[in-house]
Amino acid sequence: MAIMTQHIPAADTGTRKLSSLLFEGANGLLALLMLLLVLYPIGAMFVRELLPDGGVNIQAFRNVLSSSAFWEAAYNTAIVLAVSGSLSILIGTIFAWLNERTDAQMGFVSKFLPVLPLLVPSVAMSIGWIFLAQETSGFLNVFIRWLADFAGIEMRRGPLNISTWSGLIFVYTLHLVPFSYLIVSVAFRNLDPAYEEAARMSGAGRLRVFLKISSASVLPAIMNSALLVTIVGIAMYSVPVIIGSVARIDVLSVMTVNLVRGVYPPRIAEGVVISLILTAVVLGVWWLQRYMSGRQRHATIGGKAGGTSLVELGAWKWVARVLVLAFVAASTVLPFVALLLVALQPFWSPAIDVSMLSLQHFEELFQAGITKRALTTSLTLGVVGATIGMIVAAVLMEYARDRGGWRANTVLGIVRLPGAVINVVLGVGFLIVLGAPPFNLQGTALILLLAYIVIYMPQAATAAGSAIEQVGGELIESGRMAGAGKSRVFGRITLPLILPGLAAGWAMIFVVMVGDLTASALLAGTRNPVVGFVILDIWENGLYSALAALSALISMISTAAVMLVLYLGRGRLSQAGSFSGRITN
Amino acid sequence: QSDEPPAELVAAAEKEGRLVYYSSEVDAINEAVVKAFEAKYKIDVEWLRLASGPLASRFAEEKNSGGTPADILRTADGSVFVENPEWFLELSPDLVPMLADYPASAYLENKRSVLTQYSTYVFTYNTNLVDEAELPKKWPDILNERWKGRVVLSDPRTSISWLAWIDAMVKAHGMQFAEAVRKQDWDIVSSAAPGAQQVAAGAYDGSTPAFTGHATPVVQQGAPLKFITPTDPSILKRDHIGIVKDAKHPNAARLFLHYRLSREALELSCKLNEVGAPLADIPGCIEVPENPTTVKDVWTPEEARPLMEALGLSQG
Amino acid sequence: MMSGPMPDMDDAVAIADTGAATPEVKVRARNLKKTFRRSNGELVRAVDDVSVAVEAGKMLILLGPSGCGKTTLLRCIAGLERPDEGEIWANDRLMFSKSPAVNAPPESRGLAMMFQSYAVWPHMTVAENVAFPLVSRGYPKREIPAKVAAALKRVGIPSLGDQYPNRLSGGQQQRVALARSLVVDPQVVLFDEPLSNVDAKVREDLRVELVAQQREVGFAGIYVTHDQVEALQLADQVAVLREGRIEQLGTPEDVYCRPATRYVANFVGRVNEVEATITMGSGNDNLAAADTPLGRLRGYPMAPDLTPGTKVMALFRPECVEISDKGASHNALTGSLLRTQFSGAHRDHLLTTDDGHRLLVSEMGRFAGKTFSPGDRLTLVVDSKSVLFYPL
Amino acid sequence: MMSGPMPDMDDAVAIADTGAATPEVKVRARNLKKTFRRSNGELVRAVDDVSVAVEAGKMLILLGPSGCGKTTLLRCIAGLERPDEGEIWANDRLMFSKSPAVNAPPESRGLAMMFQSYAVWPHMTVAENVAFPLVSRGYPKREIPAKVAAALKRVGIPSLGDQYPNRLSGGQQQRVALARSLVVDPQVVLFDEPLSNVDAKVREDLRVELVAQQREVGFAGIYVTHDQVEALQLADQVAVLREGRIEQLGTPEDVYCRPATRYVANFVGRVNEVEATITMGSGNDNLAAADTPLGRLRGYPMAPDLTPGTKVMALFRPECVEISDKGASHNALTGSLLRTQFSGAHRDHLLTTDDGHRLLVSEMGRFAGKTFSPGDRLTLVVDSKSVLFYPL
Ligand SMILES: Nc1ncnc2c1ncn2[C@@H]1O[C@H](COP(=O)(O)OP(=O)(O)OP(=O)(O)O)[C@@H](O)[C@H]1O
Ligand SMILES: Nc1ncnc2c1ncn2[C@@H]1O[C@H](COP(=O)(O)OP(=O)(O)OP(=O)(O)O)[C@@H](O)[C@H]1O
Ligand SMILES: [Mg+2]
Ligand SMILES: [Mg+2]
Repeated sequence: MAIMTQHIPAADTGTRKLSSLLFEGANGLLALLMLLLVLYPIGAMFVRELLPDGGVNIQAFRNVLSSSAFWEAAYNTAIVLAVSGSLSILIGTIFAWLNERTDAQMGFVSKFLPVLPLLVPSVAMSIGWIFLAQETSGFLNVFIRWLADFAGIEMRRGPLNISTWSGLIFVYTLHLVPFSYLIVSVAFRNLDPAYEEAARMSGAGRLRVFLKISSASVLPAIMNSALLVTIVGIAMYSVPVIIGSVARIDVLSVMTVNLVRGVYPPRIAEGVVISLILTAVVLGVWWLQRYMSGRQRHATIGGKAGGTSLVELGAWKWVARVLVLAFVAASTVLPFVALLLVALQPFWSPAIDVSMLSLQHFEELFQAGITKRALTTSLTLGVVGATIGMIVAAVLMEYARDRGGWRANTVLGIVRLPGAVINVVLGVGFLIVLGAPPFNLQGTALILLLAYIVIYMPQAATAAGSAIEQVGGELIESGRMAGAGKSRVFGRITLPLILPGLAAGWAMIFVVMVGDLTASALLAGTRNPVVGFVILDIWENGLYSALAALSALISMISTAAVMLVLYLGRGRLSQAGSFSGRITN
Repeated sequence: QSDEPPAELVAAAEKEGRLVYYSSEVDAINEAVVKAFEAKYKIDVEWLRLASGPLASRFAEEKNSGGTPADILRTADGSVFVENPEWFLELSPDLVPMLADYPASAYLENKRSVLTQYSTYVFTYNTNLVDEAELPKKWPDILNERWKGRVVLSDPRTSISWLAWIDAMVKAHGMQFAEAVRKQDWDIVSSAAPGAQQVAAGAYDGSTPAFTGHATPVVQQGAPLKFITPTDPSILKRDHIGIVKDAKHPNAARLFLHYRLSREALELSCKLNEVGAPLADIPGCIEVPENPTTVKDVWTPEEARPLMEALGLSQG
Repeated sequence: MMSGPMPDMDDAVAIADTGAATPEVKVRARNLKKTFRRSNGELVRAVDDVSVAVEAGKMLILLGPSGCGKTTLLRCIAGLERPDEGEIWANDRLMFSKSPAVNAPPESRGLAMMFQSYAVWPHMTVAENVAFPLVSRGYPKREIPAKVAAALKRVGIPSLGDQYPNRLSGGQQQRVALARSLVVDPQVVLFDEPLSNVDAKVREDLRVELVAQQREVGFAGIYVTHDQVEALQLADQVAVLREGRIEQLGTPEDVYCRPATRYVANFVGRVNEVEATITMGSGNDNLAAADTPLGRLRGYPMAPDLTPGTKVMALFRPECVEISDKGASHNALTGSLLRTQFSGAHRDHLLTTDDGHRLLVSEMGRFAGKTFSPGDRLTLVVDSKSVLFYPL
Repeated sequence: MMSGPMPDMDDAVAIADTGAATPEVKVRARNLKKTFRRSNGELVRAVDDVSVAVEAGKMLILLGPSGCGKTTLLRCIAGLERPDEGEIWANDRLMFSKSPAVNAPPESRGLAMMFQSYAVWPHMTVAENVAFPLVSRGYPKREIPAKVAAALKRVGIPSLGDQYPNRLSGGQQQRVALARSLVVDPQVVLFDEPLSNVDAKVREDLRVELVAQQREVGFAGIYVTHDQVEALQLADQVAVLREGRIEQLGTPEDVYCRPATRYVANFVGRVNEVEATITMGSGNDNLAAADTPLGRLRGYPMAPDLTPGTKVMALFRPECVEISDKGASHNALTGSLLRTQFSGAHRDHLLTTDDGHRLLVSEMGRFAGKTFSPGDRLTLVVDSKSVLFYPL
């Protein structure tokens, strides 16, 4: 036929098709692999522990449910999570609004401030706060008492005490704020400013606008952040173990870890039962979130974006900025300074004797073979794990977006599942499945890597998913129409566009992987000790100053690495100009 | 006497060339012992340190899922040797020549483990905050009003050692002792090591129960820290060591255990840590008190529960 | 039918032996159906048994209100959406059918597309944007710069190659998108409301450019819009859609002057509607007559069986009415002026008749001389040829 | 000047004693200036010394191309943007001035506003949306439902009160937005391209509704658009903006028929432009004459000193040209038809003259009878009253 002289050489169509097929095949395979990697360890453990020999292990359920300790820990967990969760969502939402929608924002830096705590491993933050606000010897307490002394008030202890309910909730909240901030700020960024302006024009003042319009219209995102905060909060181990146990406040995560790896013989079945219960809670929150956001579909109508105008806060602007800075101080600067101080001291002492300060503990860190190896292993695992994790998450989320339907739902379900299972229980699952023949990965770096990737997949997927959501469908479809197959479109269009989002996700994953305590304690081998392992070791047996030195060191390394990645991720796109928020056209 | 191992054992062990050592001992001792051993023999030792509870449970978990890399297990928690004797070799002088010098009382009944050291329970205190005169000479002294809210208690839930301590106290003074401890309103700390540091920082006046080793690193840094060993009762904690059955490096394990039990190694560990040795006349090792009570070091959760309840601690 | 194709194979099948397409037809869709399920479970027949075909050098406009399925139809043809039923040919190859199961992916259909949101990639320069289709289709590397330059020149932005898109105005971005879709000299181009995001004034310019480009490149085009002026100006053929079905397919004149239904008449322009009763079926001149509350009207019956006594609706467009000073026996209506609306090139008079009907009359600007004031009684004469009777 | 107001006080100041506003003037802006700094440091004078005033019941349209500062001007008046210079009064109160420093926040200016993106709050039902201004302004609780119902009825969606906005079409959402801005019976309403996101057809309906509402409520309106048809239809006054400045302020007829500059002429409609040289200054009938390459044209000079010999540009609109069969001594042009473009209500003929000029002629649909084919030679007569001479 005459017009068959198309400009598409047949051979080219062939290769393109092949690469696309390969790409899709690889995506499907990856989804399947991830499915296996998530479900197999979890499933194998559930079956082994709860369905032994074909029967149901009723005893495990009975042990858990009849134990007053369980109920007390459950009650404590509920209180801590409810209070600190609500607080962190509230604070995160307010900060997000301040930074995205008002003139209290302080440029690029201010958007970065509220997520700073993510760069300090939670272990380090908790220990830092012990140094700061321990009732008798905390630096802050000593300082306040010294001030009070001038005012003629004499105090022997206090006024602060971190080892209390309020202290525990305080540190939990500090740790959780960035998670809600991350999600809600994206929603505010994408919120049509006309919603708020229309409300102002309707006669509503700033406060009413914030309450009735701004936060109400991002409710789906707030619900989403509630889900993430629940997942992160339930799994949180280092904060309650460091601060909660002194205060005799037991929570379920610590209890599970104790059951699974603290006692002999290990009571894994009971740990699995608790995990099961927590999974149900997470699923409940998930359902609630879907129900709420399904009921009120968020209609973002893309008008002409224009220069987004900011709400003027007047003098309140300074109050807002001070609040943000205070948060940064409390969550990052103060604990870090405390860590550094203790690290420079021969041993933790509230009396700071400048002549005694030295780098001794840092030097010893580098001399101790195990610490050096642990740092190397952890950083390598962090880099490799965060990279693979983000790539896997990006590919999976892109796959879900591309395919839609049941495949998408399956993928979305799978990537969230690990969030509901306490890390240490997942770790046992990995040991059972991959430690045993035929894999025999016990003690290898590979098993740690795989476990990290699965354990932190929910966070990675959340980051990758929101990055992908930002890229308008037409940007991708026009790539297909330009004759590029799925693989090329992903590589040349989607990937460069989501890179900043992936970089941010990478940073978050890197930090949690480097700071992981629980899975590491179970899976790290003698040849590849990891930082979390060493931290636990020092915490239980070593010098606080050494611990402080190590914590300060990994905080610095994390911060440096994260800054670098964020800078690179940003730099790649800054050439394309300012690039805030939605990339739809 | 000579502690030198037979040459053929050394040859067989060096042929294997590697050893994996799980130990709940403090890093300083592990490191010193391993270094000295490696200097003597051409064997690479990889060691893993965890607190005794986590160590035993990790070991068990590995055993249950495809095998453990450990060749030797050394822990304060003897339960694993009692509960799962099938995981360990039965010890005898044939297996480990050094055992010829050891009395039968040094073994666990089923001979799966042997004792490496005695530790005495101490009360650690801050010399700036506590007068010599106030010190508790006897254990019941810690229940004085003086110590109310001023002592940090090592959490009996995290380690058998601390559990054993309260058990020994209750055995000697009745359940009232545990209840009195509860009324003292003490904060809890996961282990005596952080306890010692908090005492050094002045957060508390004292920390107990503890072993001497927990305070050593802080004392070496110049902290105002000392300890006293109260009596009534005088109690000792034993540590266990055994060879894993089907170990990948059986001969290296035998050689290492031989070395660990030798006078040289005992002296080394006593120097780093004030402990008692199972063999007499080891320089640097503390005197084992007269009629000491050896604490119970094998537990079931059911046995622990009433003690925890008396202390007001919840347990899963 | 074809013998070879395997179920679900992802490729186009030559249709030399199906005879389904005449040589000039570049795109053809046959009996396409596509149903969506809303999140509340409701089914939406977005495309409901639609068949269209476009020849080389021609432009087919899909016109209809929001939600009538225009975009869905276009996306089915593009391969971005998978139809439930039907067949699609493009460039003489079978691109989609249920049996044999064929579904060519968008990149291998050889179609170009322009989107409503400019969809210019922000991380590539203008030149890189335009080069992308060439690179993707495996053009020789050294030919690309020249082709890109030529394409940019053709759309009037020869000097913007090195810019990043966010530095450009909406009109410029849309030009980049146009250059990008035309750079491979495609035989078929699909447009999904490409101009609805740009200024009214720029839109006119771009529309002219588009027509010029089509004339030069000679592609077959399918163009989605909901703007009837745009549709009438650009189209060789207009398909007016309604709830997923084609209500009328014809030339712009057909659709505007001889709308098949009242829906079409109302959608493609403004119209006066008066109920009427047929008094005389169509005679030799094909004109019928009907009584209305405003008097007798003569006009064309738009259905075959409009016998006397049938209730109908008489439709005529505001610009087909002349304000007259002499009376007439039929097609003459009187009313008093409510108000006059100036709109630049023309002015609209809104009248109310004695029985309360509203009538709209549109006048070209050059008659600006004669002015009326509200309350004036005017006589209107409606051209018989432009009165249409539709069954109710 | 005022004695009382404190610097930066966040409230409006009564201006009874300033004499700055006549009673009917509802909004007045005086010498407003607003400069933005782009991210690359460049300064943009978005609003550059603009003064406007709107009386009760009147509609002022701000018309201009994208980026000319329309939105910025409107937002300054609304209080959503803070001007650098100038003064703003609304409802007889001083809302903004630099000294005394006054800057009333938007919620206390008593203005209503409608946005381009409908800005209907997705988390509230339609009724809650409409009730919001009443609640915010502290209306008594029990009066609210009745007022909401009345407002919804007025805009033709009485039954949608319980719906969530995402269930509504664009047109319905924009009706909700309209009801919401009118529910408090505001004296001033600001509109920022409220109709540019809705379908062409719906847009027409809404425009009619808007006019009706204004008539009923009697508010003063300021309306931003870049669509000249919309502007001419809605306006009492049109301000044509160019780069932050007002190029012409006048009635729609002024702006369309007597544009002050070529920029305005080109922006508010289509126009033919021919270079010419004045041969005769304006006489008694105010008409001047000029020679063009196409022949002599008579028309109005648009600048005072167009003496003979001055080079000018002659402008006339396509609809002011008649296709004629008889010749004429002046204002008669000949050309051959390039093509005819059908656009529904009218058709455009593009001609080329012998010396290559392009001319556009627009005809109303009712002359559909006479058809021409490309190549036909046509004689055009241009109404002298619609030829305008502009200095170059
Ligand atoms: N992915 C989808 N899921 C569910 N319904 C859909 C989907 N895409 C389109 N629809 C529905 O199908 C119908 C047709 O949509 P389509 O986008 O084709 O309309 P359109 O004519 O292009 O409208 P517009 O002018 O607004 O672009 C609409 O009712 C729409 O809501
Ligand atoms: N917040 C801002 N920061 C920097 N420049 C701005 C800002 N807002 C507007 N501008 C610039 O000021 C000028 C006027 O903008 P404005 O939005 O008022 O134009 P407009 O006439 O409404 O255009 P459109 O028709 O596109 O809405 C433009 O050049 C615009 O880029
Ligand atoms: Mg569409
Ligand atoms: Mg604007």
